[in-house]
Amino acid sequence: MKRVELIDVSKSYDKQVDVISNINVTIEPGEFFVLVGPSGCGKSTMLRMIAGLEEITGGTLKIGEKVANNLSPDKRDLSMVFQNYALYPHLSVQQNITFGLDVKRMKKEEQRKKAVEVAEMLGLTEYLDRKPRELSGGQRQRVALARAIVSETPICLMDEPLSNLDAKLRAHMRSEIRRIQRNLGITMIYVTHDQVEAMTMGDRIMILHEGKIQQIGKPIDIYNYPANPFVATFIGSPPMNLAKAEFDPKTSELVIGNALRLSVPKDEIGKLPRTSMTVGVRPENLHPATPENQEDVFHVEVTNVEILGNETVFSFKLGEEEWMAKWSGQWHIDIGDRMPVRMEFEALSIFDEQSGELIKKTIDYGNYVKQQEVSP
Amino acid sequence: MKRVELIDVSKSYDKQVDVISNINVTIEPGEFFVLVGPSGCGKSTMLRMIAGLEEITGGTLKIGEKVANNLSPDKRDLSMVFQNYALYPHLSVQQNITFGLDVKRMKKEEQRKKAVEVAEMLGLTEYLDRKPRELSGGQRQRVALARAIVSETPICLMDEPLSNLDAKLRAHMRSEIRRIQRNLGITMIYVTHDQVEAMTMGDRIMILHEGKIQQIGKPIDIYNYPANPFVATFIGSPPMNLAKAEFDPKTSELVIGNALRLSVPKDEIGKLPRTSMTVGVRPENLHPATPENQEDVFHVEVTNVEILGNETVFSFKLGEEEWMAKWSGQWHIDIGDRMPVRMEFEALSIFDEQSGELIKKTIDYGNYVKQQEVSP
Amino acid sequence: MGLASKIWIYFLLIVTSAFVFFPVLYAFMISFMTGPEIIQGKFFPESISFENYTKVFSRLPLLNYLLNSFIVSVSVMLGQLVVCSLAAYAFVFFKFKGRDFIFFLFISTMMIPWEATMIPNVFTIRKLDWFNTYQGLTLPFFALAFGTFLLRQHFLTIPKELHEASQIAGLSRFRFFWRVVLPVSKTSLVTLGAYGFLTTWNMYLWPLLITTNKSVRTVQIGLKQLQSQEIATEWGVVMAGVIVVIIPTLLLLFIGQKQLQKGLSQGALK
Amino acid sequence: TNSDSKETEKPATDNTSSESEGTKEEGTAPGEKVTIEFWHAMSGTGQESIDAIVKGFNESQDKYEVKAEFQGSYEESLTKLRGVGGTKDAPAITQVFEVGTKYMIDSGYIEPMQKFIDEDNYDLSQLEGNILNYYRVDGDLYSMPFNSSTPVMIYNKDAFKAAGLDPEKAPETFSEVIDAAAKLKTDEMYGFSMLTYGWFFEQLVATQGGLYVNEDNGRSGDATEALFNGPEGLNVFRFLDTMNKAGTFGNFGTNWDDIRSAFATGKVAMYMDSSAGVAGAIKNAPFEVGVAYIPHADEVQRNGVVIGGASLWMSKGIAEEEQKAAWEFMKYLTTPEVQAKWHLDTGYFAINPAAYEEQNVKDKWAEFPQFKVTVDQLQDTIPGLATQGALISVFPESRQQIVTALEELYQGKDPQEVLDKAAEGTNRAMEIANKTKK
Amino acid sequence: MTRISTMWRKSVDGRTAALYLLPSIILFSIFVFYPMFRTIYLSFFLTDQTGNAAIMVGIENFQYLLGSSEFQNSMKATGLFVLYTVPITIVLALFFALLANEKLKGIGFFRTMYSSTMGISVAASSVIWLFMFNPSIGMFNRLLSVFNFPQIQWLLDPEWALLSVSISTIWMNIGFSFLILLGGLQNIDEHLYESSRIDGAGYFYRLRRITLPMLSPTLFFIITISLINAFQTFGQIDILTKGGPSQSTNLIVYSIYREAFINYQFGTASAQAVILFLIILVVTILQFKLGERKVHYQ
Ligand SMILES: Nc1ncnc2c1ncn2[C@@H]1O[C@H](COP(=O)(O)OP(=O)(O)OP(=O)(O)O)[C@@H](O)[C@H]1O
Ligand SMILES: Nc1ncnc2c1ncn2[C@@H]1O[C@H](COP(=O)(O)OP(=O)(O)OP(=O)(O)O)[C@@H](O)[C@H]1O
Ligand SMILES: [Mg+2]
Ligand SMILES: [Mg+2]
Repeated sequence: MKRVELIDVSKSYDKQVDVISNINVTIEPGEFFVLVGPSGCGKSTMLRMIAGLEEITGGTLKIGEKVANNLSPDKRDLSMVFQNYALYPHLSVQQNITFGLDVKRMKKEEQRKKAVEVAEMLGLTEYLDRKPRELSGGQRQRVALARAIVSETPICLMDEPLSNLDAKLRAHMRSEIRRIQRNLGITMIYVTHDQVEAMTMGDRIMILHEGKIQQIGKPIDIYNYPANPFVATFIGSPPMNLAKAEFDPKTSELVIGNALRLSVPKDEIGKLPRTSMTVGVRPENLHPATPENQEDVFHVEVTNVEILGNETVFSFKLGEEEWMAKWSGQWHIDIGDRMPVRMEFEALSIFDEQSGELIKKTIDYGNYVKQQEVSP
Repeated sequence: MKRVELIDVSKSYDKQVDVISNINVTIEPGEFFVLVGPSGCGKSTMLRMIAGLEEITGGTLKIGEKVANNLSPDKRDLSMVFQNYALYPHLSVQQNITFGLDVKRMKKEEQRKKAVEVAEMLGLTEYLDRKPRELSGGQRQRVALARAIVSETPICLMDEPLSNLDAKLRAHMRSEIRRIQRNLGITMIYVTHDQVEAMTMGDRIMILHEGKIQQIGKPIDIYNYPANPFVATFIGSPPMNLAKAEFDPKTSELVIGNALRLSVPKDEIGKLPRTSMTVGVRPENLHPATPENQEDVFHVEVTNVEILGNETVFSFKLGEEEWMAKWSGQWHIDIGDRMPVRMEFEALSIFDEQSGELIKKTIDYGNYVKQQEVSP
Repeated sequence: MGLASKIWIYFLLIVTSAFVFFPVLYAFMISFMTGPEIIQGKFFPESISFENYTKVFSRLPLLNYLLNSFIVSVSVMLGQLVVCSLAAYAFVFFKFKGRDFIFFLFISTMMIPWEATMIPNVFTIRKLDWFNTYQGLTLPFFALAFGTFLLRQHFLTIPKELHEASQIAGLSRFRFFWRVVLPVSKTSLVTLGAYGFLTTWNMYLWPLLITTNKSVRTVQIGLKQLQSQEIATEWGVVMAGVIVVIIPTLLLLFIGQKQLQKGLSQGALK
Repeated sequence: TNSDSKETEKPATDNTSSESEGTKEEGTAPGEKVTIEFWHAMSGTGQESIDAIVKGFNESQDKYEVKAEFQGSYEESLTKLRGVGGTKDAPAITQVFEVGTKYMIDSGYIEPMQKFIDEDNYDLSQLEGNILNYYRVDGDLYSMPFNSSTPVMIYNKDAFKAAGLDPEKAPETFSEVIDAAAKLKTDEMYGFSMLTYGWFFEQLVATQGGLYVNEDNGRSGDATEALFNGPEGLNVFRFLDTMNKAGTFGNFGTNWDDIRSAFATGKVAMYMDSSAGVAGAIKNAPFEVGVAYIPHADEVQRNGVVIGGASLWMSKGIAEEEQKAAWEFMKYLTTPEVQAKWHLDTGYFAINPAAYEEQNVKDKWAEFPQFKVTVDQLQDTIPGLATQGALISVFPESRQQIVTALEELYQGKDPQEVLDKAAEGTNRAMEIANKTKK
Repeated sequence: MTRISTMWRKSVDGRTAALYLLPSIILFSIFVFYPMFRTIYLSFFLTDQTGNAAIMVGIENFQYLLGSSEFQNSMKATGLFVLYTVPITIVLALFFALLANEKLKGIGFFRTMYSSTMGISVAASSVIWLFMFNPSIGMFNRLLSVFNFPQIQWLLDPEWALLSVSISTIWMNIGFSFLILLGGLQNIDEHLYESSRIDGAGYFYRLRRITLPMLSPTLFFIITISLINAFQTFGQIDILTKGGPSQSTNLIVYSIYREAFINYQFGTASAQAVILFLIILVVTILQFKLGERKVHYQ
């Protein structure tokens, strides 16, 4: 259990542009901290700086209470799952797993026990004697994961550790990693591209974009109240639909993408900016219109449909934007169909057009089983 | 556009147990064929056999109409995205991308044009002059992808080509790949662990387990009518809930996991086996009970909750099994809460306990916009 | 690979390797010939006579020489492996001021003709009172720029991820060297080992200059003892000597080859 | 080991101390054997013979033990001697080739042989005078001759017959050789050949009475100028040049074995070889072999040959007892029996002519009368400055110059020109040597 | 104070590295650098017969050498020798290594054959070649006579001697170069070949675009080493030609040997050694400057 603190940290390769700039964040002891961001935004670089593999160009890194900028990696007492595994080609799976333990001079017998245990957990039991090159991609990744897990260091860094695993195994691993992290009180910094991992595993998420922090917060808060359009479209899949909008004071309506008019409740009018703004709505908040509820319904022409099994996503044009709606269940929709879609003003997120700042949050969409009627 | 046909193909490394056995499948010209299966089941091996990189231990491989077992890879006229990228470390990104074109003696100018084009599409434009080791994981993967895309061969093999990309980019790439594949009529064999990719991209999916074919079919059919419990739990996330069940002829009820009783409609009784069976129900078919609809409702104690943003998944114990339910929207549920859950007999899939064969399909859950009322 | 290209490759392999190996075969044949047969320039001996071999063994304490050669060669081999790998490791995995300069200094030692340094070295050895000792025969060769260079080139190809992973695992510098760098560089170590062994085995002038009696003499001196200057050389005996001297090294190469093969199939990085 | 220097300065009479320190390992307690080292450069059959002789000496008495150790070629063993010369590590006896004589005398590593001869009243006259002459400087014998040889001309009697020449009468003068060579020349066979080696040139000059360098061939002072490019030397080069231009001369390079195999395979009919090579030539040739005196220029009297080979040197700075042992061993070496064995084994001369009276030698001579020719040639030699041989310290280098000159001659260059160039090189070498001499 | 301590901390790498380099440095100092400095020192002197500096002559030795046609000839011969041997050895060795890199049955046998020459000492192989070059009984001339070609004086004709020595040298060096190159080839990641084969690259294209670039560190190494070794060739000259005929094979090292061991001219020998050292130094620096730029490290 150790705190990791980054103060004004930045990094550039070869003195060129910063790939990471002015990162300020404190990761609390025992926290599960998830790092997400588009490919190439600097996630791995940040992990590698924390691990001491990459020099820190500017700023201060503290591990525990100590400044660690110049501490060598082996003194930092952490473990890491590398994005490209970094397995030792000359060692068997078991030796790869126990490599770190051996370094710590743990007894051979105990090493073996631990290796067998973690291999069991990761479904590697039958591969313990193989060399890495005789393994499938996913198996290799699991070996890398096993190596980090057995080491039981107070800090653990994982760089997309589950990317090559199938959904089932991944679900299993998610809960296992979370369990171990909780039980041992490990401070975990976890990079992922998987929305489910990001939403379910982390105590907090940090969203990075071009080396800059976009937002840090609880997963659900980020989902509900994204700080800016970037976060809004990055978290959630399919992403939040965005469009330019203007308030028409004459009709008290919001004109979205020059195509859609939505009446604004009286008490909200004051909060809207007079100039144009960016509005966003999550695909799942574009509901199918029911015969009972014909308010705020508009019809759209479907341009693409994807049935994911338990839900259906279809796209349509709104002004110049391509929007998507996600309905649960399997809907037999064809391209070209005109669909009635209902959207509520409450579900909108509104961002300042210039700064991108969130002006209006969606209302809390939580379904409280106890407090209110159960309803979809 | 070429047909790929595997007849009774099997493969073993070092004469040991088969990692692939008796594969019979024909991939039609221009088809988008998705290969899924748990980690280590032999997907990469199969691709590598088709590519000619791995010897075929038994059976016949036909490409086009020709037997290709002993054809060297360069004669097969296909392209491949490797699971571990296999980029040339000594070549720049651009050179990596145009390597295949150069082989075919395409004009330098044209090569450059193509490279720039595809780099644009994959967001690699600014990295064209870098060496692979100066790229992030996702960028490397995109280079590997670009290499396959520019080559425009009639057959293309992709081994988890998007695993290291973020959701947004991945969504973009999904549609781009699909578009290119359609436009050029490429026969695509695509390995993925991503449920969304599997469900949305493929014309057909093949599910592999321990080297054996489990099911081949349209994505939606596989989702709705899994051939056996393995497929049922493998496709769909969270997986289908399974439990042992017995028919109680006295009450005409199905006893599920010794815990739950569900009355069976009259006309279905005849179809049920007298002995015990495995029943399955998808998490999204465990609906929240509404006050109006109190039939087939039972109460469960929540053991775990995950809020994914637009949906909530919670687990509970049913007999010895851990079941999950998925409700759309964010539900504020706490561990220990007792939730009313509604399950319909129609939504059940029933499998033979011994053979695992599907005995009873779920009824078609499609929501037809035109034919029926729009309803959740 | 198609059958045609396989046959073509085998053809090339057989023809070229026959060419390469021919001189050895030739020497082998001659070693069984009698004087007149040799003078007549035959290729196959009329009858296999071991006379030349018995002469070689009776003339020289050849077994003793072979044993000395073996001890000296193995010591130099081991010494070189240790000293060179340590140095190469420092050149690749440490960053320090003047690294390139020191490396070049090392390389420059290869450019100094050995013949130019030999005489002062003989004096040094005498001052150390190392005449007729194993250390005199071996120690000067432990540091080898060539070996350092060879290993450095190989160490440079070790993926840096392995170094990183080891650092994370808390491996000290030395243990990384011992546990990772050396095992994955097996091929180069075997190559260098073979090189060190063979060159030492084949050394002539140095062992001659710093030994004055048979006690630690090596086999190449024996080979020289078989040739005479003013009196007619018995070619058959000389060739028999050549064969006796090269058989252990060829054997070693053969075994080394096997080792190398094994190392290679396991070692391939990434 | 830091007592080395002291040790060498100490008078060797200080018996006890030099004994205990002087002979390291085998410390000579009274009654124990004195062990000495004998460094030689004999390989092949020569070494075999030496080992046998040393064994014979060790068994013949119980006071001394000689250890014969091969030290590489003459050059190599001399290099090594430089490392230990004048110290207690030096071997008691070293074998040094004839051209190293001057070097050894100047080096200060050695004790002249004359000292022991005088002390022991050893009768030198029993040894072959023409051999001793070479190693005698200012009347003192510096080293004990050991393996001595002279050049001879060897020829193919069968070829002589085939060419219509008298196989029993070899050509004697340059022009006779030139004529014979022309007759002997066939498509397969050259008429005459000579190893490209300075020694043979020296011999051909000496037999005409020509001197190699000034200062009486270097024997009355340090030589400063080469004389071999005078008329005698030119005669030799013209002789070779004539045949070479006529195509009757075969060039078989610098390697003894090459020219010998050329002879044995009938590629050349006459060639110059060392007397030590006669036995091998006879053994390997599938035809009859004749041996003759080396040719001389037509206009001069034959003077004879200069001795070649090597002699044994006694080290200075070692214990007196060891020197004594060495002397005893050398005396043993000169006995007729040992010399007879040596002569038969190797083909080198016996330095003690009494050896030729031994029965086994007589038997051998009866079988191979050719051997006798070599001895006759030596004994027929007229003693004089020319046949005593030159004494210069840079001999090896000078020989190299001659080799180059010969090679260039064979490439068609002018004889005088190449000779002058060689002389010039020799002069420079002598100049430096004289300048740097302490 | 803190600055000193950070500097101390930052230099920790250097200090540890020194530890690893120590054995090499000590041995080099004693057995290479010290004698080298002695050599340089001696090169400014005329020496007496025992090899001690006697008369200081400054750069006269160098002047003499550079003016002497013999030495110029030596340099020329050395240059030619390097030119004949290095490229051919490497090309042949590479060719063999490529052949032997194929995964075929019994390939181990061929690899041993190819590398066999490495196991044979220069002395032993020179003896064998000496025999083969023998004008009367050697293999080559007998072959020529079988086919009725004119006989060649391999080692005796100044036109041929250097070539003959080069041929035997190529043979002697090929085993070692082969082994090194084979090792380099086998270290290339298999995936790269797989990928390129899928792209349809033919054998030679792969060779040019992948094999050679990926092999470049090894090639660089072997070229450097071969160059240095070629400049220092000695053993085969000593046995095969002794520098002749007409000085045509009198390579610099042999000339040094002769000056020092036969003529006892340590001054000029040292001067030659210094010049040789400088030549190799320049060549190696050029090689590093030009070569290492083209080398692709991982
Ligand atoms: N060279 C090899 N030698 C022995 N076994 C191997 C070798 N390569 C792969 N295997 C084994 O074959 C099986 C199939 O491997 P494959 O790479 O095809 O799996 P995969 O389906 O691609 O898995 P993943 O999704 O993890 O990449 C695995 O169990 C693996 O361990
Ligand atoms: N050695 C390097 N030299 C120069 N630039 C580099 C180097 N390594 C990485 N970069 C650049 O730095 C940026 C951040 O890289 P990083 O690996 O941290 O990305 P990432 O967030 O991990 O991306 P991904 O999700 O694709 O793995 C990228 O744009 C990359 O191109
Ligand atoms: Mg990354
Ligand atoms: Mg795979």
